[in-house]
Amino acid sequence: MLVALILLPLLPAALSLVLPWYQLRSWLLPATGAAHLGLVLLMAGGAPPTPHSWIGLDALSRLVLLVTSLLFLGCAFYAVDYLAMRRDRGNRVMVPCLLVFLSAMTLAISARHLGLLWVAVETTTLVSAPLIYFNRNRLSIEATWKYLLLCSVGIALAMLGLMFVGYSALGGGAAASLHFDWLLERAPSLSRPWLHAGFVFLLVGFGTKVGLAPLHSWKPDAYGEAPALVGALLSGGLTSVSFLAILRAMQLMSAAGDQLMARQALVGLGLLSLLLAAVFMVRQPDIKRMLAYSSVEHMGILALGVGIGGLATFGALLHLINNALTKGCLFLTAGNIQRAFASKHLSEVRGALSVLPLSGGLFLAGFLAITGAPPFGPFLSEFTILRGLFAADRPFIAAAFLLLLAVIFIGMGATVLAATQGEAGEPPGRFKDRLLLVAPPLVMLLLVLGLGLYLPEPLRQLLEAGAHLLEVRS
Amino acid sequence: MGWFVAGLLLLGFSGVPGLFAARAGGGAEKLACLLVWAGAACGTLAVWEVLKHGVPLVLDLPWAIPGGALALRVDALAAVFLLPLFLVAASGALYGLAYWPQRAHPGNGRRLRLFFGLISAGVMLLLSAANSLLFLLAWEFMALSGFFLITTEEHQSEAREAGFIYLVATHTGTLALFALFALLEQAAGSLLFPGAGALTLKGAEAAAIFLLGLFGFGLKAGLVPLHIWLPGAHAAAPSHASALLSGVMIKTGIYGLTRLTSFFAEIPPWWGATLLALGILSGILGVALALAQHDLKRLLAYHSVENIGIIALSLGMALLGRSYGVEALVALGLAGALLHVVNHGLFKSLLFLSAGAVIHATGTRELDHYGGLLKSQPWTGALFLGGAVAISGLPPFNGFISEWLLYLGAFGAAQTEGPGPTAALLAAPALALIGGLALACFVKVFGVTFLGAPRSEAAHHAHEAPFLMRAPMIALLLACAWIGLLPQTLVPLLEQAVALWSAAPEASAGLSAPLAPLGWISALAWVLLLALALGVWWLRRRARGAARAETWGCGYALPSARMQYSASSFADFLVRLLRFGLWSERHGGAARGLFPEPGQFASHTPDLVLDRGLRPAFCGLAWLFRRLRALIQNGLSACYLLYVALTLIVLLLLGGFF
Amino acid sequence: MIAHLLLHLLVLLLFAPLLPGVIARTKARFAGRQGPPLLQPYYDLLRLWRKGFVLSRTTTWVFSAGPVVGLVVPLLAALLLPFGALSAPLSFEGDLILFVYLFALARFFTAAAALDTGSSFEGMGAAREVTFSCLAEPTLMFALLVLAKLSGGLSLQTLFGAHLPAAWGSGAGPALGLILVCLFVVLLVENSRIPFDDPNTHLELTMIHEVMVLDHSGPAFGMILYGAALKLMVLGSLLVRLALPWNSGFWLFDLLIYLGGLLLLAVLIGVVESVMARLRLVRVPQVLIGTSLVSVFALVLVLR
Amino acid sequence: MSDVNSVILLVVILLNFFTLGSARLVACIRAVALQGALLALLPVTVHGFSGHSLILALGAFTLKGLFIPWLLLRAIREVRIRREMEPLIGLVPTLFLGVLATVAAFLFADRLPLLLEHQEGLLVPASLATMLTGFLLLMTRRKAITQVVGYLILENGIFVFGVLLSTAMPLVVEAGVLLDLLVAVFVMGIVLNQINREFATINTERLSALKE
Repeated sequence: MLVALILLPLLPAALSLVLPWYQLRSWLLPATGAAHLGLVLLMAGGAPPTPHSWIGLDALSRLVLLVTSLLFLGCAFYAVDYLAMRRDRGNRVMVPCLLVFLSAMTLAISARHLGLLWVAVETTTLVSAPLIYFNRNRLSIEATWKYLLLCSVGIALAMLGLMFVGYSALGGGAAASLHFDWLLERAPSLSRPWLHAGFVFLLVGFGTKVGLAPLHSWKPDAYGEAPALVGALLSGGLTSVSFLAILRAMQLMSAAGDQLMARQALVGLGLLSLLLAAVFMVRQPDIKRMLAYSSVEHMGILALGVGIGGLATFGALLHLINNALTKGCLFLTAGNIQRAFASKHLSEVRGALSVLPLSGGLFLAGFLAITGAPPFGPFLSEFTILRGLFAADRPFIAAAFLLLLAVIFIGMGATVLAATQGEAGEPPGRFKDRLLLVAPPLVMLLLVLGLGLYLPEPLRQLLEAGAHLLEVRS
Repeated sequence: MGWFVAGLLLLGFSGVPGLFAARAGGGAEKLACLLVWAGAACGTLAVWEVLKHGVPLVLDLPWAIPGGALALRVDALAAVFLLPLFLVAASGALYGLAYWPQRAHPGNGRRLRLFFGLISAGVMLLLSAANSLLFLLAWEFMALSGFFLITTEEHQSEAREAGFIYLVATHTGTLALFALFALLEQAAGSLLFPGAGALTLKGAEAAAIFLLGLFGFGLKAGLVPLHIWLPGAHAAAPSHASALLSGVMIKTGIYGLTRLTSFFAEIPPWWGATLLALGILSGILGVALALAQHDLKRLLAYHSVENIGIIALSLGMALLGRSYGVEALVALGLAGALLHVVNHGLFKSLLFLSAGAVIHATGTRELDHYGGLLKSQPWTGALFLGGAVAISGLPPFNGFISEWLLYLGAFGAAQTEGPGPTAALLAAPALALIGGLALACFVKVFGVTFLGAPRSEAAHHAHEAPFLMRAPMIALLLACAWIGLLPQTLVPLLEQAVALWSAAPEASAGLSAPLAPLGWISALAWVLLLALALGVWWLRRRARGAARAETWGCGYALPSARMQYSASSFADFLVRLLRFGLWSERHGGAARGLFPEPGQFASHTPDLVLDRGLRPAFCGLAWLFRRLRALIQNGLSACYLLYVALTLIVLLLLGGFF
Repeated sequence: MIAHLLLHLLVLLLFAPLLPGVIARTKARFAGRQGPPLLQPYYDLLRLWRKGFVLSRTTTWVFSAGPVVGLVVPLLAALLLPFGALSAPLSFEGDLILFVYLFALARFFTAAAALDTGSSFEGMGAAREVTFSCLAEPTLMFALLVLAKLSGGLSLQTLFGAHLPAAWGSGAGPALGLILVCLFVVLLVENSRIPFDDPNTHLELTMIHEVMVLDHSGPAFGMILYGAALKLMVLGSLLVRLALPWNSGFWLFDLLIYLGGLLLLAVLIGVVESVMARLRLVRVPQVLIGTSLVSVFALVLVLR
Repeated sequence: MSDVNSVILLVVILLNFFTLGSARLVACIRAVALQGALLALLPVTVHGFSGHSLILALGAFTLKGLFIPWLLLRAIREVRIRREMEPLIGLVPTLFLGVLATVAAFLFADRLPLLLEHQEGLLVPASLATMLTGFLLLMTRRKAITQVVGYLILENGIFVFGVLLSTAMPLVVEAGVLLDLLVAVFVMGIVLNQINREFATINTERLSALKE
């Protein structure tokens, strides 16, 4: 079943290489996405992974899988109209890459073997490079180059981290393995120095992919230059997947019983990311780069939540969903705005609300959502993290958290309001809102709104289970 | 409870049908107005139920979000804030039909009505919420709708800027409230509001909670120095929206403080002292800044700051009373605060509506372009005069009653023996000064706007407001007069609220004794009103057919309308006296030589905190950030890799290697 | 009750216009002139009563509201006030606030009426009037606070009750002396006397109160003059009671003490007006702030 | 056989210094090729002859020793550059840092408890030193192609460590290493050509338009 899920996208990917019809090729994306999401929902209530299997789904991976699949479906529908507009660029590269990307992400999510996880994450880097390079101009090549360089270095460090972890299990001569369950069992007897070093390398390696400050440097460039839907997929899907990888390392550490160091590292990086996002979002004149820094910020919030633990972990997992969906909405609508004004810079973008009532409105609403304004989902998750902070008796971290959130709100608000409100000159392009370009972000925002007002019981249980996985100490 | 929920929904959805109506309007706006009226009526019924039986309405439903519960409590304390909401919302909706018709504003009319309904519903929900999450939800609903009301005319950069400042202020406050409620949960054990006096918390936690509340709620209420957003916002919004914002919305900050302080079992004296000091500061600075303004709506906005100051001052008195166990002070302070909340809601919205009528007629907000409007707008002028007398706290209107209560409290504090709330007696002279300044300010506004001769073409051709705009104002003035002339009728409401707040049924006893003279006051007020009416009527009759002449120009041959005392010149003396606190900018005006050249004079008073404090600070910060950005994200991939390496090394170091 | 009320008003209405006469006579004597007869104010009022109106074209009904309020307010205020040892007809806790605010109402309408003429001079006068009085009000409040502290009541009746002689004797004596001075200053300001204002100057630029009523004529002007006299008497009786706090059991003696006190006060004002020069306008606020500081000091003395 | 390993590893470290110090690109690439070829011997020398280690050695040799250097040299020939122009910091400081890095690597290695069979070997410190050298090269050079070289050295370092595990965890390591190399260099080769086409140079200094 799971294997089918992983292999599912590869077939249409292969098909898309031979299909001669442009439109049909684009339609492969939503078709696959729908099938994928259907399968995921079918497997929602599946059994816990059998030990020592290479792939399997536990609570955490179910969560991330659900988010990724949802996001992909949305972006896939968006892609149909988007690619129809960009016939000049063609979709012979885009479609197969997107599909393989989906498959790789699914593999990374469901991997129960660290080596496999690593390979899958590496594959995602590989296939996302052409996606970022979609526009084929000087800036996009530069962005792609930086993305590849930093992520490859990061992934190499992660490799070394893996090897350290493996070596830490070597003691006693028994054949070691990187099977996750096996490692969890043996965790208490792992050699500490190797494990710690391994964790640090894994954290830095996968952290580069997650985009925690100060490992984030590729993010604004890549998100800024990539097409909107790719930005959405990266900031909502890929980051979540790589964050899952970090969570695995975290699990290992807590299973080994010394999660303190891991937590401190996460809290530190999280606060640093928030601080950096604050510095970079004040008077940020480029809406897509601003979104990229916002993504850095929210990765920081996730790290902070997991690092604090307890109720905050629950909040962080909830925030993972909210962040992914809201970011999707923001990136897609930002793409529409960019298309309409033929620019993503404030010097040209003005009064989007009057030019694109729907996209502009959604962008504004998404901004309010992502900055944690009730009644949207992120409010709930951020508030839960805050409660966790106070419950863990970390008032000063809480104060810093709120202060930085305020600064970020001011910075982001100035840019977003300037872009959406006011008089637009004569609309530069003839671009108007189209169904498939507006419906996906709309649905995402509605989902976020729903999550802010009502948390379904199954989802709550899933989150509880996930939080429990991270809390468990042997 | 059914009525209440029905009212909530009706108000909230009042603007929704309009969204599907034609841009040209049609019946949608009338329908919206009708829905608001129905919602207000239902709400009033529910509140009436509460006050009749003296037991709060309660609704408890599960809510599937972490820590959430749909818990509603409508008690007397909430009722005090709800009643003005209903009146102002209803009259504002009616007023809007004529003031902001869909035909004249196809672009933003529907949005305005939508958010007008939403903010009313938000305030209603907020006032009845008994769960932190629900409270925050309603709070933000209100705040965001307020933002959209302020930016109704988003094509004007002024409105956009005001909206942005407001949004920043309110969101910062909301973040403070996040922390507040998270801490409250730690103390109370759940996100449900604890009962009055149920929270036996002392020390740093209590202090932190109070200070966070003071910041978060104070930002919404507009206490100096947190009033930064208020003048711009009230000036930018359409007048009936300003009425709702100033008359009702900012009071939710006061409600928050009142509710919050009701939780605590014992209250340290410094809480009351702080609130008292802030109240006095806001009162004096607010009215001083108002005096220096010559934009009608900005001026009214600064008066909101002043009145919020008065309310905070009396709340401070009540808190002092509680920490020293002086029942009378508690009762009088809180009753004064609550009554002033109601009063300010009434006369401030009356003033905003009539100011809207003036702006509607003349098309400008500049006081010095008005003059002599009482002849062209007899109704509006008379109504504005009523509002002005009321807000200056003069008998026979409602403003006097609440200030009277406060004075009683202050004098009582002066008479308590031993180490008592002596600080509270500072309220009396402060109130006197504030009252004097407010009187000066409103003599200026009324005189310059409605009396004398028109100073501009627009003022020459002004026209009376249509009936749809006059009717709500009349209703509001009648409400003001009612409280002023029959204050006894409100005693039961106040007693219930006081008993609820200080968690002591006998606390209301502290109120009934001092409130006894209200009968005398109302009697004297009637006499005063009748005597004045009679006198004026007689004088007019006696003066009928009197000779008409030019005003005596003291020998000057050709006096012109531009020679009249303008708003700036009227306030000039006082503004100079308050120079130390206002830092007004004065340009020109000096005449030199025997035959001076024609000269210019302009005086302008920017906001002390916003324009002189925060703006420069933020600009400096932004500059610093830009420098940092250029430094960190410098585009060199080698440098980025250096960051990676450094992170690795630092983490390894902290990990205990090397 | 009703009789008491009527008598109270009768005393006020009949006696009030005498005070300006006394002041004028005193000043004349100081100047070595014969001066107008003591009853001159009564004659003036009668003549004005019979005169007709001349109204400015710019004015509205607000213009005629000014004089009415100026006349009605002192009458109402007097009901709350004990005349010397004679108790007030109406008295309740907190009436002193009403007392103060009634005069504020009068000020509001006088100033509004002045602005109604559209004359720059009258606007100037209105501006000065409101400015000075909002500086004078804190002083009044501090003084009332002192009295309230001493008497333990909140009605003028108790504030100026029988405890005052004892209070003078006790440690509170100095404080009472201070607020006596303060109240005298407030009296001079509120009734626009020298050194704060010159009621019979002839240069509009230097006027405060007079310039506000330039355009009134006939009965309206009469009302204003009458109202001014009543105000002088009402505010004056505060001082008188404070300075001569004795209760002889018999009402006639009390009345005589009170009226005599008023006459003395009038003479005193006359003396002050004759021996002092008028302050420069910019000095006036400084003096007023000074007096309020003095009253603060008095309050501190009492609270100590 | 441990002396053989030690010799190989010493040569590897020397090659690190050479690449850090040399200003000539071709020489650098040759050095890396040599390094790769040497490392390819390690599996055999460490774990003795076995099908598995042979495969590993063979794969590593073909990739690290032949294919990639050929790829890079071709790229250079297309771009017609010979010398590494102005490094971000001078060659001597780079060398100095390289020494420091090597020392640090040895210190770090001491903190990691090795199993008995690896006690005396130089493997761990050498791999760490090589890795850090690669990092240094990445951080101090401007030309994209030099950064690729640096990345290769980084990979070599990791490979050295992988050799330790290649028996304990068969297949994973190789897969990892080979895929990793393949991916990085393959993609980078493409990108290099693209950059070349867009900018007529592969000087990453030009690749710094995206800021803030």
